[in-house]
Amino acid sequence: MARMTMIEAIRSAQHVAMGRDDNIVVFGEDVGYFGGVFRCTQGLQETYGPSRCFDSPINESGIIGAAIGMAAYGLRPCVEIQFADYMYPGYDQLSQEAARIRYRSDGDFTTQITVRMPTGGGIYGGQTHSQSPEALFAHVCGLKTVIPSNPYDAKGLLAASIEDDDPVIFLEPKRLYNGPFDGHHDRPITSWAKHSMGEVPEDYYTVPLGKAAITRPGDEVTILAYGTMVHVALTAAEETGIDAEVIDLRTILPLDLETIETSVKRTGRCVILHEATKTCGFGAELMSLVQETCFYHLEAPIARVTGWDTPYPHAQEWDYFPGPKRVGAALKKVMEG
Amino acid sequence: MARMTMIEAIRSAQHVAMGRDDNIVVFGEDVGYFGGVFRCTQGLQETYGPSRCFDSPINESGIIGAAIGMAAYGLRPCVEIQFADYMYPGYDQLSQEAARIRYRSDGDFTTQITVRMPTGGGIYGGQTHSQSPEALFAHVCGLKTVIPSNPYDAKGLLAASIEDDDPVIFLEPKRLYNGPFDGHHDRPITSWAKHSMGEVPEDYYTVPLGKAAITRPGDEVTILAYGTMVHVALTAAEETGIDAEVIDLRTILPLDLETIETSVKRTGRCVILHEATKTCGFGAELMSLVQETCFYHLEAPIARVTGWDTPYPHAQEWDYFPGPKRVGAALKKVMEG
Amino acid sequence: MTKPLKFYVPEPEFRPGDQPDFSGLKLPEAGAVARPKVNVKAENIRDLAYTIIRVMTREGEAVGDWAGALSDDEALVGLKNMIKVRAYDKRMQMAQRQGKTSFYVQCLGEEAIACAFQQALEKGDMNFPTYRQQGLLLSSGYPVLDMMNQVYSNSEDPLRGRQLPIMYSSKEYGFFSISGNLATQFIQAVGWAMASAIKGDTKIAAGWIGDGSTAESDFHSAMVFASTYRAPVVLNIVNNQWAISTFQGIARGGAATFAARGHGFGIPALRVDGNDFLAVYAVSKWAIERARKGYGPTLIEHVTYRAGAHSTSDDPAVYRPRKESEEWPLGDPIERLKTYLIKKGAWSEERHTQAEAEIEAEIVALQKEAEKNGTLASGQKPSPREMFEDVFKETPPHLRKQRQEAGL
Amino acid sequence: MTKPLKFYVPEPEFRPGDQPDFSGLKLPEAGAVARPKVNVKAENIRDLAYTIIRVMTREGEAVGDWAGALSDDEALVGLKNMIKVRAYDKRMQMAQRQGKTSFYVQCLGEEAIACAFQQALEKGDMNFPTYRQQGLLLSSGYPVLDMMNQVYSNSEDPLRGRQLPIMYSSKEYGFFSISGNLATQFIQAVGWAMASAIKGDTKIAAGWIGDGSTAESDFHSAMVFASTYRAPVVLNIVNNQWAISTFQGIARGGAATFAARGHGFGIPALRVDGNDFLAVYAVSKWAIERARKGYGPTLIEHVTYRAGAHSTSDDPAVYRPRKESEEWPLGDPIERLKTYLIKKGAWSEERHTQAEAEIEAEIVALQKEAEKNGTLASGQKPSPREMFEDVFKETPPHLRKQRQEAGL
Ligand SMILES: Cc1ncc(C[n+]2csc(CCOP(=O)(O)OP(=O)(O)O)c2C)c(N)n1
Ligand SMILES: Cc1ncc(C[n+]2csc(CCOP(=O)(O)OP(=O)(O)O)c2C)c(N)n1
Ligand SMILES: [Mg+2]
Ligand SMILES: [Mg+2]
Repeated sequence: MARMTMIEAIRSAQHVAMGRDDNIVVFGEDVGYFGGVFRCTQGLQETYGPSRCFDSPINESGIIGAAIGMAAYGLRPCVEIQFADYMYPGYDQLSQEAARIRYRSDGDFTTQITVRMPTGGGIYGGQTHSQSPEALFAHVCGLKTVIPSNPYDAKGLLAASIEDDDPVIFLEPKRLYNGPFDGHHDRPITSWAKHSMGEVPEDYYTVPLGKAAITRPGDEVTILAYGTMVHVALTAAEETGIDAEVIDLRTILPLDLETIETSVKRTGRCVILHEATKTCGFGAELMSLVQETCFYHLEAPIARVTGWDTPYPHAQEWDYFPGPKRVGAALKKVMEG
Repeated sequence: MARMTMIEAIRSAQHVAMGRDDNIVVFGEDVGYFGGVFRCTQGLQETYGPSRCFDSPINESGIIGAAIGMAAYGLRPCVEIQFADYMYPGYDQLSQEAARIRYRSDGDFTTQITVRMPTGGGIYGGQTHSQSPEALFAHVCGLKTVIPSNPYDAKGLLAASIEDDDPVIFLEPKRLYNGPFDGHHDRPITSWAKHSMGEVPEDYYTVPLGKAAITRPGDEVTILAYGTMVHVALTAAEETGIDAEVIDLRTILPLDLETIETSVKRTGRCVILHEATKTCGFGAELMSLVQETCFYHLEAPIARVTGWDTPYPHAQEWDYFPGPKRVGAALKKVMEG
Repeated sequence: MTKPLKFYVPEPEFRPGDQPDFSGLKLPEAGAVARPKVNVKAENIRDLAYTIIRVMTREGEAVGDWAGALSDDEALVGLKNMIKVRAYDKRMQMAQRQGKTSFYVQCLGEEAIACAFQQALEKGDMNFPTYRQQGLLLSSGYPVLDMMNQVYSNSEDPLRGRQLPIMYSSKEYGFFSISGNLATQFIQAVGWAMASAIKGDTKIAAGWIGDGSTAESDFHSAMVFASTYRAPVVLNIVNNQWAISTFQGIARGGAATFAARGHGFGIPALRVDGNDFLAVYAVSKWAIERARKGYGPTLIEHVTYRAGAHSTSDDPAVYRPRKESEEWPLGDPIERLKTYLIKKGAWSEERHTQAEAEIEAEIVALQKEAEKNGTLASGQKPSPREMFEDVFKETPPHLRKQRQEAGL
Repeated sequence: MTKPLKFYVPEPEFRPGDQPDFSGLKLPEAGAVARPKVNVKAENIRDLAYTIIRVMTREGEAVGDWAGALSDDEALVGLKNMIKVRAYDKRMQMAQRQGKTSFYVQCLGEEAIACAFQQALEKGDMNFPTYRQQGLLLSSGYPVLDMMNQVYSNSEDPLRGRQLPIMYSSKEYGFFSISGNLATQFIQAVGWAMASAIKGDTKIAAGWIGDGSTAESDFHSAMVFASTYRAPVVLNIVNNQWAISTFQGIARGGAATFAARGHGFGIPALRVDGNDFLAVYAVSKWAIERARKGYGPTLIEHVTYRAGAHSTSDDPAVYRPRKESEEWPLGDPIERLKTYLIKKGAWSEERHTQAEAEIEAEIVALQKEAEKNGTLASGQKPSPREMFEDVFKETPPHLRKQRQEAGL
């Protein structure tokens, strides 16, 4: 067992996977010699050579499109999009091709690709280095979407994603790369070395897709979160003293609705968190599902705390980010409701 | 006052607008000499010449990107994407550029463009001629999204969209182009000539964006719908004999939440319809908004009737389409709930 | 004072009402273009992007360097394949008119391209086609009955009714699932070819795209990736002069030819008479060999003419002269190959008439058989349950729930 | 038996640890390339895409057809602009290191390109830049103080803190809002130029893109639209050899040059020594005149070298030899123009040293002033309310509600 940052865990997942299956290839912008702008692929080219890990031209449609062709051949590409904000030029290939080829060909051709991309704000990245586009993947059927919140899960979920026979979008909350983030940007940074989920086996293991984790059991209210917001949820629970059950969704599609339903039916209250813009965000789907399945158990309106419906601003980043204060306020309101 | 199909109304809106403002230009695939594959731009090149209405290369990113540049110059482009299913290659330009330029430049540069696209199923178009991507526009802030359900609104809303100083996505339910559609594909087709909303003034008028219409007043339950589904809602109300209030949203962003809230608070029940896939569809947002604003007035869980979370199949089109039977069943269930 | 700028929009030479006249079109003589070695450097054959490689003379003789690639028997196979494609198209087009399916796309006049190319491929190579390359499938031995079942979306439809009629798919026959979204397949072909190279395989890929679709961005992705990684892929542009109602000049712009697009990527580019079966075969074989030997990608522009409508959804008489097709100078690919074979003594008018009749009868018989499985309008259909399958490998809980809700 | 295929991945010549040696790089002599008429046909100057237009000799003489485009006074303006850009970069880079802003991007070594180009433009023309063309703004007379206020995201930030530090925007100064998404501006430039032509205006547009970003699809969109509608636009590729850690060969692939990309579109393409101010000016002027006179688009590849890191977020020593920059044979643009002017007797070492000192002092003074308005780390900031403005022209109800919820 080693202590790893999330970056190291992601690296390790790819390293181990490539060692087990030589159909796995890694490519993307700057991922080869340099090892990626966040260094998540460092060492892979050195170990497995430039045929297995190489730099791509700056063309996201090309990256996904080529990966689809490779998957049709039988490879298992794991590609990096440098920031989730830059997946849009590849969105046609992702949502209309990768997601549809099994269906179109009655299972004859398949698209076992993993598309890794850093997501979320918190690093003063402005509107094009901070986005959380998970809802755009959830809405178009045929894609799985995974968002880890800690190094242990990151490695296990990435290994599972690479092994999965369907296209998987693997969103990496960049604010969590180096340490858990309690939502207070003005407090000292903590590192994964001091966090239990920073303990990561060096060998192969998987964390199954489609299963949520109960990060904090609680009785009074259920908080649904993923990625960075899991940590904000924990902070808010602690700060408000409200006994919240924090569910880390981990995979948003397929979703572990069973765990959610069980919890909300018990607590009768629910708060949903995400960093993405509110309108039509994944929170809307979660709220709908909870409303549909738990209506008669609800003691208060379900609440959402999300990014505002504006671009992610640069200087006002912390006014945009749905931090512990806003989450705490929502918790209190839901408790009163 | 003339009788017009929705195609003729859309043509007329552009014709009248171009006559009033010579900064309006129309371009897109096959829209020039031919007048568009659905003939919605017929006659415009003949009247206004090829500098004002012309064919574009088949490159949706290029169409939107060029329109953005033109708008920065001061023109007011109204462009056609041949099918909504083909907007994906232009999604980066739409969601990250058109939607963001006012914000990025503090209002110095603006993007007064209208992007017309046929949407929805019902013509055996299969998975790439039947999609309803409205949620993908609603989720990324900075775009307005309009979906008319009849010729009168289509003309007035399109005129208002073209005049609007923000980018507007104008989705045209292709199944309604030639006549209202009650949702029963196996019954004789009716034409707009026989429908009151087929009466369309030949001159200029607008229907304001952001205002819903109550298409059928009712007391027992509120149905939220837009485009083709408005007609299905009317059919279902009639067939079940349930006194539903049918709200035609017309603009989904900005949304007329006031009209929705007033209605649901009165009826205490709500059914939401759309053709798009369910997960993270615009119905999820509507359900969330109703839950948030009307929770204490709800007498039953809100229900959604939507397309399934599968690609739009070809042969099974009518098993996919959320027709009057499914809507009727949901109405009954909500009435019992 | 600077003069005001003017906006330029290219226009086709002829519109309805005009008398089409292609006498201005410079066509090189058959045999005029030399055949370079397959390992030639792109920069040494730039001229091949600005000419047209032709093998058959008007009189039906095969001349020049590019001649002689096919034996008479092989050419006869090609001729019969083209006849089969045309007969198939005719029947399916008619079936659509009769309401037995929703949609159909012919390749009338373009049969030589896909048929000759497929004949030059080897088993295990993979095509990434558009909707107008039925000739690839029909020449590869894929069962015609299966194609018909799909066109009819009937109970035996190999794609279970999910896809549009003509959007075939078959891994076994080297035919990648057709997409409705133009050009996406071009870069996918390059990715497949890269994979073949990564694995040290000997298989190559072929991408297909229309003249109009070269304007799409994925054309660029494909060119960039193919160029950078020297992928073993043949990139085919079928320039049939039209993209629905839009003439090729809108996509081509100020370039002299589509083939010239290759030069900016250091990819060798050849232009070939797409209605000359022998020329298409020879050029395809050259490019395929080049790819397989590790010399990298080739861009081929097949010059042809879309003799029919774009699809069953449009009437070309609205946007181009009715006679344009007849006036088009490259002639009919079937007629031309027939003339060649007759001239060589390997074929005759009588055998041709007989072959046409036989093939048509075969197609009609298969059609009857297919219709026993139903058509889109009537009879058995794929189960609605199929709608929920293959979205994912295993149906996840939310889809199982929806399937239940649908009562399926 | 066919040999197995091999996968090819291009590699840069030198990596950390290697001794960079550019003696193999063929550089044409200054003055060697003839200057065609501005209405020349693209096909008649294809060679200009495979050479490098240079004006200044090593000794600082301006020679050949392309010389003489600038008076000494004008060249001096250019020199001072370049000094200003470098001084500005130095201070802002330092400010970032001091934590006063989040991010900065220098253009060290590339100053000649934007400065010379801007000087060749006319008022009313519009640039669609990338993040490395601060030289355009600084040469256009845009207030440096405003730029600094934006870099600091302070209370006087003209973009109200919404944008990343270096993503300037100014309609008045012909500088379109910079996007974080690479290449999108290239086609937007073409659209702007089309609009100018549609309206019978005399203004032209200029698009800017990096070597790495030419691989993006919007490069293709821009080329297709510019070619088809003969748009009055100058399309500039700044080939500074690197795209973050990726050498230019990955984007360029098998093409000899980026300029060659123009040939597939019939767009004239010129390659110029981007560190030779006089050459960049002359070539830019040529292309701008061509566009304004209605002869359509031009593609220019400016050959230069990114002497600094990609941005404040990376360390180039990890992926290229530390000395590569020094060994790069095109020299420093400021030094070269200075040598030329001194040789002509229009400038001296002393005046140069003095000018550098004056300009630095001016920048430092402005910086102090800017810091009075705050920095990202401290002091006044744009109001959080600004976050909700300009999403739409008028704030719609749902955003008003959210603003309220935010207590703003
Ligand atoms: C992304 C996308 N945009 C638009 C369309 C609509 N469309 C279908 S076919 C076609 C014309 C294609 O012309 P071309 O590439 O020349 O092929 P051809 O039909 O002549 O074989 C168009 C515009 C589409 N299918 N996909
Ligand atoms: C669509 C998109 N993909 C990726 C990136 C990340 N990115 C920012 S700059 C850059 C390198 C660009 O290199 P080049 O075009 O050569 O310009 P240079 O930085 O050398 O001036 C990359 C990959 C981005 N900003 N946008
Ligand atoms: Mg065509
Ligand atoms: Mg660069």
